[in-house]
Amino acid sequence: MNQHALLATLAALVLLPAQAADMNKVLRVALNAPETGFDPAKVSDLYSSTVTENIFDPLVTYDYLARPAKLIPNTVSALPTISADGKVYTFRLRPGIHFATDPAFKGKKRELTAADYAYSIKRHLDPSIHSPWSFLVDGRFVGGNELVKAAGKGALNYDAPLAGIKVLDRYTLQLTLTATNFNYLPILAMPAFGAVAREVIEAHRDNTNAHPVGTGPYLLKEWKPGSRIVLEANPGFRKVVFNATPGNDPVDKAVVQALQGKTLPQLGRIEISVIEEEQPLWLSFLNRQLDVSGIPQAALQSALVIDPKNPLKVRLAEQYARQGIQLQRQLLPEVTFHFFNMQDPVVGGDSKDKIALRRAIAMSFPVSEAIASIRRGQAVPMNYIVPPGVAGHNPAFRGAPKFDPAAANALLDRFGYRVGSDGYRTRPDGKPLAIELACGTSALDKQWNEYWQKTFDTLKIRLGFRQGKWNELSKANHQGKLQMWGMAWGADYPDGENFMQLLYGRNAGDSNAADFKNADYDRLFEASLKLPHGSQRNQLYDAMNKIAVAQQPWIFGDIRMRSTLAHSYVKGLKLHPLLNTSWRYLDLQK
Amino acid sequence: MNPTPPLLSVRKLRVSFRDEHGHGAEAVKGISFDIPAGKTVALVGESGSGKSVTAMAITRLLPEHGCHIAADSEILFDGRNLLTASRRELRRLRGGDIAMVFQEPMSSLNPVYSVGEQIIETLMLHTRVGRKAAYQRAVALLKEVGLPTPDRKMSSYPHQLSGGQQQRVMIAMAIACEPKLLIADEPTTALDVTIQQQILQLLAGLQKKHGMAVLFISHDLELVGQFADEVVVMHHGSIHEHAPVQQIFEAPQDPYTKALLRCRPHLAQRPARLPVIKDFLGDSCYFEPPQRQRGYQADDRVILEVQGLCVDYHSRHGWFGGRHSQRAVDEVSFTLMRGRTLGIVGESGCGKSTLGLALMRLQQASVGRVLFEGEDMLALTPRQLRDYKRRIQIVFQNPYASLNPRFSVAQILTEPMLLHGIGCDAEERLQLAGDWLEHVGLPRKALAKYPHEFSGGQRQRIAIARCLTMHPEILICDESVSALDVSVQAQVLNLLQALQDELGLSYLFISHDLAVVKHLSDQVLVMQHGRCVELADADTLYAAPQHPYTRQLLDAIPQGWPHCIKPRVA
Amino acid sequence: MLAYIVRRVWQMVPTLFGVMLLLFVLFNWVGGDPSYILAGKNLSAEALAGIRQQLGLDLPLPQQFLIFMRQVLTLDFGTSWSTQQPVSALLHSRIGPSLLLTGSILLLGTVLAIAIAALVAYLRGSVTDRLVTLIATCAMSVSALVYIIAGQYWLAFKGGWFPIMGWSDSTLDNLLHYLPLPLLLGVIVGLAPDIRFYRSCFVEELGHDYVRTARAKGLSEPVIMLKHVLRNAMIPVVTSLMMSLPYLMMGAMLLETFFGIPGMGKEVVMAVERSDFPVIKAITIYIALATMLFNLLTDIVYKLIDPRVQLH
Amino acid sequence: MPHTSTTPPAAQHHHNSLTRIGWRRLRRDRIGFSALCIVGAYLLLALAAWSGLVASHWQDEVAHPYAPPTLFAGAAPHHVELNAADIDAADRRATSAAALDSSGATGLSASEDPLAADLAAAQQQSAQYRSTEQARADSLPLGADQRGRDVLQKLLQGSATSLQVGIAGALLALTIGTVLGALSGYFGGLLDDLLMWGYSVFTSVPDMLLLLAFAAVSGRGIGTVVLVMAFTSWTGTFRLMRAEFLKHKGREYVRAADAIGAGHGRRMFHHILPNVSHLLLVQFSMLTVALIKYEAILSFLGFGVGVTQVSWGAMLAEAPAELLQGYWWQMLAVTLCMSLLVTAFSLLSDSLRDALDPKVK
Repeated sequence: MNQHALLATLAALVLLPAQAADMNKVLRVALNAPETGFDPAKVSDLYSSTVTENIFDPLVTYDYLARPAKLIPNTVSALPTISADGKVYTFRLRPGIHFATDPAFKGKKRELTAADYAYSIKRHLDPSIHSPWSFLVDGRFVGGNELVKAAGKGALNYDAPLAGIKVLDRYTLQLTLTATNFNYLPILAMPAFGAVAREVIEAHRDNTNAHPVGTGPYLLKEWKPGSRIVLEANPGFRKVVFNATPGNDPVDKAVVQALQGKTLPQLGRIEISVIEEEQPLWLSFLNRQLDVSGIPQAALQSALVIDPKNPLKVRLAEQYARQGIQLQRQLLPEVTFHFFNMQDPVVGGDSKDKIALRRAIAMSFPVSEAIASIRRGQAVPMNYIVPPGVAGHNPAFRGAPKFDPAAANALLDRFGYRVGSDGYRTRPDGKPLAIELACGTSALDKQWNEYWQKTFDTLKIRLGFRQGKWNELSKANHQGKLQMWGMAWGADYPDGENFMQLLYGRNAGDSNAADFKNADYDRLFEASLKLPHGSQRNQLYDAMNKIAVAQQPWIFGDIRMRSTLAHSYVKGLKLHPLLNTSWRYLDLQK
Repeated sequence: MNPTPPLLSVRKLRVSFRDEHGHGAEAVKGISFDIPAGKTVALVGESGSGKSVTAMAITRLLPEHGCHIAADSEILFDGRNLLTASRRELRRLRGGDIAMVFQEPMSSLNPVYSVGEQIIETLMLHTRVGRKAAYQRAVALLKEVGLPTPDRKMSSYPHQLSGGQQQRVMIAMAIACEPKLLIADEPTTALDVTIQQQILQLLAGLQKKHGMAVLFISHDLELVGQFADEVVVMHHGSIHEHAPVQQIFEAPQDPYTKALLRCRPHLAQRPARLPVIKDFLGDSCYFEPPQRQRGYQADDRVILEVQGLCVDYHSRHGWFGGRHSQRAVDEVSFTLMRGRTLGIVGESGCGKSTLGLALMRLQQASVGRVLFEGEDMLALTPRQLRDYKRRIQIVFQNPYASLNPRFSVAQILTEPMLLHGIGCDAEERLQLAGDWLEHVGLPRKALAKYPHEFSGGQRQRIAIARCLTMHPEILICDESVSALDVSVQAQVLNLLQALQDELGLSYLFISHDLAVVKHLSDQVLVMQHGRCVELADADTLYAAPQHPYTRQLLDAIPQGWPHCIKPRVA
Repeated sequence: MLAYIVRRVWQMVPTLFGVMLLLFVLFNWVGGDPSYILAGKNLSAEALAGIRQQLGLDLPLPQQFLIFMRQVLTLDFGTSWSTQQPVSALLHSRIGPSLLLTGSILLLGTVLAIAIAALVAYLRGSVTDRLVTLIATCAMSVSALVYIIAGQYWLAFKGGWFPIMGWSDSTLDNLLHYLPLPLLLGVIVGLAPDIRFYRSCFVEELGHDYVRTARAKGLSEPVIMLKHVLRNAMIPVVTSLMMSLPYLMMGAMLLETFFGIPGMGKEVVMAVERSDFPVIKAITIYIALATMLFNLLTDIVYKLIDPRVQLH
Repeated sequence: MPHTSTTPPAAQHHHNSLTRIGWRRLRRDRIGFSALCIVGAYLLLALAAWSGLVASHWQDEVAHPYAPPTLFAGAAPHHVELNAADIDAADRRATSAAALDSSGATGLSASEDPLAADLAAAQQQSAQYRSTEQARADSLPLGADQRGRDVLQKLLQGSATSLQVGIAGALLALTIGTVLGALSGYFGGLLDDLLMWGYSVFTSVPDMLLLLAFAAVSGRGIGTVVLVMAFTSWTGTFRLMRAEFLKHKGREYVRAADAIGAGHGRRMFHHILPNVSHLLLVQFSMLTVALIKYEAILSFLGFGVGVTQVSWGAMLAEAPAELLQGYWWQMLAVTLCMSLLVTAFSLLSDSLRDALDPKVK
């Protein structure tokens, strides 16, 4: 399956800082939405992570070129040893890695140690920090619960010994999990688990978001919240030289040709603007005010020549190809879906008539038509809870019911949802049937809503829209006040567990937004946790998917194909499914 | 006889205004007259006679759109035809050789520049003087027109000056460049009588001193008589009579001139009925009516007694602003007898109108009692007051403002009846309204019309009819005839008199015009600065005024020729 | 004068209190719960409660209002709930671009509008007058949105005369490079209605008696227009300017979004979107204060223009 | 309550009330009258659209996506149309290819599906619900939008909605402003202080915030748009009406009404209100214009009408994305259509101001 996979070794030849970045090379990129800050324990949005990824170093990271994504050591000398029971992870740090300079270090060079990782991971447990990622660490480490309990609502006692997160020596970190888990390593590759220095955090206690000091290739030079972020190459960054052997993939060849033997990073400065509107984003890219950019939905038509018979087969439009603009594409490791509130008296419940109602709606929603029209074909229908590119995906599984509104209508008839005198269906008990769909307020939401309106019109069911800000809807859903809502879930780490847990009963009201509670599913999920990625676990996932398809708590949506453009002078670009950016690998040759 | 050509000759001047329909209405119908150098010519006529249009035509200040001067008209000034002069030439003449003084001094001065600046501007425009010299000259001019402390007044703004002072500034500005012709368009109409006399004296003096010609425009023949060498009487756009002043007063030829002279009440006479213009036109021969006796009689019954009435105006500025109060009426007491008229005279701002409003509780009184047949109106609850409100009514000064322009006459007249439950249904009320309309001398079919379709006099009749529908016992006439032309004023005064005779109404007649007050009143109350300075029987008061202020007021009444003004120049 | 200013400032207290009350009610009632944003994917009840406690949202409302009052008195609104940056620093960085943009639009727009309006009022009734009035009427009938979208597309992208968007730290660079297009569009959007309104002010002033006096003095029309009429017409002009300020913010918001200008308008929308109450509070209070101070300034300007105005 | 109609039968003689004179003046004003005709035409159109006579099928997908206007069919950018069947087919190809070399499950089998039997039966009974696909046009008079809806139909329906929103919002704002302004100006004193306080509070808070807040509390849709716009734009009318009532309450005709015993309510609304009605009419037409433009921006910000309705703002909100792709017709059509109405309304306001001004005799 991965014949083209190859290895790019990031050789740490000399552990002395070697500034290779050319400060005159400035990369200009844009974020589509405002970021919030740069404290890895406080931010969870994609846009902030995009930046923190370049400032902080997690223990392990992903190989730039290998597909599917492959974990490689980052600040450790080798991947950790994992005990046979899948509970104890032991990391061995490379000595000689230093934090970027900061006044908190009082002018001394500050080396990265195992204690820094212990501190950084413990911060996610700290009740006073309210880490958005605490669900990844809560109850996972031996002794963690007790320590958290002792802290109450105050700050965690970082100095108290914690069996689960142990610093064996200056460079050795040992994590002990409470339960078998062979898939914990990808979590530690997230930017949220990059190392911070305790001195820095304590020196800027009130404003850690604005003072990210890490060991990564870049440091924060300027921050105008919601508008502009400037990163500069970290002059103290350890020497990393790009070294890889390309396979057959032309993109890989180009990357290797551009980077082979070069010290990373090459770019001295990265200027990030926040551009929320599509028109200025697209026009700025075309005008070379941006070097790399996604293609806004509205520009897909003019930027890509799409084969109508096979819409995923595209090439760059002639006028752009002539300018040497590069096009790269990849399926995002995410799923979009609409869920039903399974505790709702109308759409929830597991009696057959309720399932029939949900199924009928699912059968009538024209996913493919919406993909054709809204996504311009640049998406595939979702058929499995775990998306492609994430461990545990089953490409052969067809989870979405066949689009057949006529049969859906007949199905509703069979279960007593009769069409009343006003032309709309009633519930089997004769009460009026009206369903409310929660949605956002953007133009894109509106396009989707038009399809929902159409769906419900064909089913002759009254539909209401409940528009609101995300947090309002989230709160309403939390209180069980919503009936239907659409969501997108992106992989935090490339493991199926990150997706399968979305329907786990114990996560109901939390990440299980549908409040789906199914004992079979829960049992299977708990069993899957103990297994490493492999066919054994895949069978469990298949069974769980079948339950989800049969019970229909979700209507499967689509999985987007990301198209990224870069001007001809941008070298070394290859999209990565899990790394948010490839800035440290890029070079500009104008 | 006069070999020198006139300074200004108006020849066959014809001015028409085009309204939005495109229909032309001729305002001046081919008039001709001369103004000899150094003489004063008065242009007299009622509103709409075309006198102001003539003045504006001379300086070409008529609006350029919608106004047309006939091609064969000529206005020769020093031999040049102003109607064909270039803009440039006109600008040189305006303010230089021909200066103007307007009716409303307040609005005619630019409110945002100091008076000094406005005079200096004229000086620097027409004479080649520096700013410093212009300043000196302006101070001298202000001194010449009799402004106290001219140095300080230079930096005053128009609103800081009184009306009389503003008009003095206008005059100073007009004479700044030694014009050959001064056109004064109703220069004293907006001023109090006492001020009016001062301004006239000033103008007369300046005219003598500078040897200017003056074109004096006024509606008041008596006023003009004191001042002019020649009088031109205009009516409906044409000249009715043009003669030396003596002839106009002693031997008026035109019936209209005669009527103008007789319609106005005179201090010396009190005819039972005032003559109106119609009496002099056509074949009808006018007979002098008998004189009427006035004064309270011993057997009169008191209808209204006012004791120590005070009214204060309160003003305040914002939530935390200071509160200011000003006494408008101060301790005024009087009695009104049933069927009689009490005249209240005073200059503007003396509190006479406030007094009227306070009696009706349209303005809150602070202290005092108003006894209506013994009942204190000021102490009544709003509910109790309702009935009294009907019995005491008021006719306001401005007939254009006191009728709701959106209501038809029928609505105006039936509304009070509706409110007071007079007449049992709409039809009956309409019938009654028509009756009253005929009573005040208007045709019944006027019910369907709207106020703007009537002349000022007719509107005042409607306002009177509105009061009458409620069968009031007391009628307060607040300057009710002041805004009317002389001829119309006589008609309305006659109507008021007739109604009093017929219905036994009691009048409280408020006016600044002493002659009118004398004509109608049995007793007269003179007010100054909110206080009553004199209260006496009408005849007594006019024959032997006790208070100096009363005497001053009486002196200021224009008497017409031959009471010529003695020029007084400071 | 000083006493007047002191009294006026004192009078702002109840208004400010009202603004605070309105704001507090609005955003406690409808403002959305920020804890759901801050919690990210971790929506457990404890996490939400913890965040609410940290933000002080679990305190009784009167106590929250008291805290708000203290913040207003000290003008210290703490830190943003979403980025945890000090609100004062945030506003400090936003105010410059906002002022540069709206200030220059206001200045250029007003000067141009007055000049053109004075010209057409002087030429009233002529073909030029009718043409300008008609163009202005038509121009103001097009939505600001269309101007911005079309302007960016054709003037910047197709025409290439301006950068698509952007903002720099150097004021000079902004003035020369980034500001011209948003400025142009902002002026175009505001110019037409202003011309129409100012023209009517001028024409109305021209009907006053003092203009007749000025003509009778022999002054030429341009002098009458520029010296006598202009100053008198400034009162309604200044009033409309003041009234247009709040609207400017909304217009500027679109400009800021499309041209990437880091100004206040964009910040408000972002803060509301994120239920970032401290930022909303701070911006509202500052704008309310600015509005009130500007009202005061307007009254003082009235006094400078028109000596009749009494400052009570 | 006594019958208050005081209109006499004689009024049938058509005497010249101010309204009638104003109307006559307006009729003579060529520009004003044409503007009135245009506004009238729009209103008729809107009425027709509301009543479903025209454009009731604006949601039908009658043409190919982005079908160009007929006149420009040759010059318009080419649109590659994708359809659901091809997407489906591509997806099916991919899954079946994967199924060949996979040991995993390929989906839910009938035995595992609780609804299998019912579904099979439903398939049999589904014939009555099958519909045939309509043929789609290649071009339309004003082109089509993304979903192939007729821009002309949308425009007609959008005009109706925008007019409805503008007029309803203006009426509401006018009502609030007039009632409060009348109370404030007429009574003065403490009530005035209170209302002025409210006014200054409202004007001190940026519109944008009020807007976002109101929009958040009242959901979405036409009602909200109207409410939001009214709540943020009543202040101008309030100021105007307060000043007018302050001025008019001292006028002699109002004092005369007081003298004849008319109560406060009667004086305010029977006497003064008709005399300021011309200002209200002008204010109304100006507000309508402003609100129609306001709606466009609200829609852009996502506070517009729902998906079952269309307004000019909703159409303009689609414009940026379309313009990027070269589909200019919807934006141009809306802009022209809106410009015409707004220009006509503006000219009408001017003419009304002149025609109804009681000072001009």
